[in-house]
Amino acid sequence: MDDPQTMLVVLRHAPHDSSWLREGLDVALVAAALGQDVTLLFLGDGVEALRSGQQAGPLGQKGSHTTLDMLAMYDIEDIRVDAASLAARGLTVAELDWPVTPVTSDVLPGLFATSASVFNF
Amino acid sequence: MDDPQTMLVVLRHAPHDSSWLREGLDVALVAAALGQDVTLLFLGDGVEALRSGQQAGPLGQKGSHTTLDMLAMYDIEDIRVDAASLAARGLTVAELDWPVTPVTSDVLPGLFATSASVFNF
Amino acid sequence: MRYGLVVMGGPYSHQASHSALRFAHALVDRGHRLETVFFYHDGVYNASRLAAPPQDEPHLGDAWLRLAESQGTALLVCVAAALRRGMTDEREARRHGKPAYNVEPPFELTGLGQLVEASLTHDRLVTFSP
Amino acid sequence: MRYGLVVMGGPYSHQASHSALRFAHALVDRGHRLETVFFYHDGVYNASRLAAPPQDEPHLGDAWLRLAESQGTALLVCVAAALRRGMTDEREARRHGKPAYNVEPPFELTGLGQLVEASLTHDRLVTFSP
Amino acid sequence: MILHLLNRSPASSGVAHEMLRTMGADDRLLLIEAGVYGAVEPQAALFSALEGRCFALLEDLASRGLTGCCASWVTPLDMQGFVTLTEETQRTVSWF
Amino acid sequence: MILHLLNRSPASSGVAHEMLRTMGADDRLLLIEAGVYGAVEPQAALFSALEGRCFALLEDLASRGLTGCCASWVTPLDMQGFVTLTEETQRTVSWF
Repeated sequence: MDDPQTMLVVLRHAPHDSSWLREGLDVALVAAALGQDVTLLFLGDGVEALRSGQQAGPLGQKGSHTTLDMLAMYDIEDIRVDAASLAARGLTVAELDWPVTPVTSDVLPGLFATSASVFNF
Repeated sequence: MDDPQTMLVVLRHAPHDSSWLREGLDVALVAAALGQDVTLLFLGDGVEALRSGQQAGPLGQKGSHTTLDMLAMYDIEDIRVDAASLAARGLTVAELDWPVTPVTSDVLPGLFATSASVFNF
Repeated sequence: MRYGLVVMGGPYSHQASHSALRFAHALVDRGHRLETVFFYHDGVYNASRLAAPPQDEPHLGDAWLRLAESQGTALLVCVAAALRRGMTDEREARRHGKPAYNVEPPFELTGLGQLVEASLTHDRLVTFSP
Repeated sequence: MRYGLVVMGGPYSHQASHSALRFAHALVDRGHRLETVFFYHDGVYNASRLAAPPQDEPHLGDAWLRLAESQGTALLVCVAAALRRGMTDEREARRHGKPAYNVEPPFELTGLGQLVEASLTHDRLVTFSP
Repeated sequence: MILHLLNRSPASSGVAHEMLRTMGADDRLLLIEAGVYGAVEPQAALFSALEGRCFALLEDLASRGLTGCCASWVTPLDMQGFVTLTEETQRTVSWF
Repeated sequence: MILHLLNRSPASSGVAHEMLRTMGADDRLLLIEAGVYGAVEPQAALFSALEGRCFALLEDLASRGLTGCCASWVTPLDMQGFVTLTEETQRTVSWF
């Protein structure tokens, strides 16, 4: 059972095309810096954030892969990824660049139910 | 064959939730006022603009049904609606509040090809 | 109960602000307290004092001001989301060498910590997104 | 050929502005002429002179200015879309009793007629949407 | 118990499917804004298993011409009812 | 001949299907921004009938880690190639 003080931040948007992913990660980092226990869930297009080989944009846009590299520094270590979203995009956990835990559909409702707060980006 | 000077304005967003539909209609009205021959195509969620019984929003937001009532005044009379989009939403041409021509998938490429310009909203 | 709202949609581009305002009034009518509205993502555009909507459309900026006045609600605007989008108060304008500003009290530029804080201290947090 | 671009996405919220800028430079490099950029929908937010993006991110506003200077490109902003979103030049600010303005030349508030005109007179019109 | 808010039409967005996969057996769903198109058949079929805990915001139905069109398993609710739902559930999650 | 621009991933948006229904037999498709996810299988299957006239913007592929992942029927193209496509086609239609 999860710690009931956990904050769940759901990331459903891909990197580079919009600011949703970065703005969601910023909430997670700030919450962690304030001592919250943060769980990240990559869902839908959000799983694209975990694809390896990402780069800065052609005008120097930072993307979000550099932010993901900082998660451990902020003690954000519980990183889940929706297995169905990965499969739909032809991805496997093994080829991702970050240490993440795949979750199946039956686990999702419990993950939401046991979090003290949920931010959905 | 369409007049090659025709401007096609494609409306793919539903009323009330965003400004896309109204902003697309504004382009159509201005083009017609400047003497352009305008064809409207309602596609995807855009067909919801034609549903009867629409009202102003609860804060007095105008919606777009009042704008649709002005189309004839601007000599915009070629109004097409994608039959497949209607069917997917359980709508039939008979129950729509405006005089529109349903078009089938095989007609769509020709409609785009013969228009002198296309605005896609 | 103590409520907080998060508004992520820009005014006039999306219905999110309208929905948030309607919900705000309804919760006050039911005797709850609206402590905080936090503007994030394109929601920061709601804080502009320069908006000039047509006369026949609701003036969202004025509606937020009236709400803050009557309910004592804090109108918090994420400063990082705001500055890059051209929303700045007098202090930040001076700091960045900008010739004018478009955010003034009761709208207040603040950090994301305030959003996290609201999620911890309020009984309910409801988000309106575009 | 004579090109026009339509930008409908807000800066920093969506990649549309970045893509439009990249395309603008590429078409100039190929010897074409960029006559017009028309800002509509949330694209009007690109015209703000108050944007203060972080130092390590591209400054889109400056990039538009340099483009206008070097290519003589007209930067047209739909006035109806702009005013309701809090984007106003000096003249409209005065007319609506606003205490400041955030749009200045070379950005120019104008009507949708200019967009229709661009579609008739330019050889190519390419739209970048959010 | 969570209240899920959905503001997208299932006809054009896949987010309703993601949301459904996260919903617990007691969770409630309120359709708002463009989400109310999902209160009307054929789209409403997606939510038929949620009878008794699927709601749609009345004022958003009305402005879109959908009053009286709701599927039988979707309950129209006014803005006060929306507030009541947030009282009765512990948390609200917004899907967009 | 029309150049269609698509900036949405087929995995989460239905707009690719609407676009395909409007495409003529000679029309071309350029995937940009999030649209480039559609250049990679399994999503790319949607465009397999467009071999020879389906392109993806190289710089958007690169920033997303997709360089070298394109399906065989999708041709990567740099920004100059994008401009060339707009030269060779009469009109551009953007889908979003």
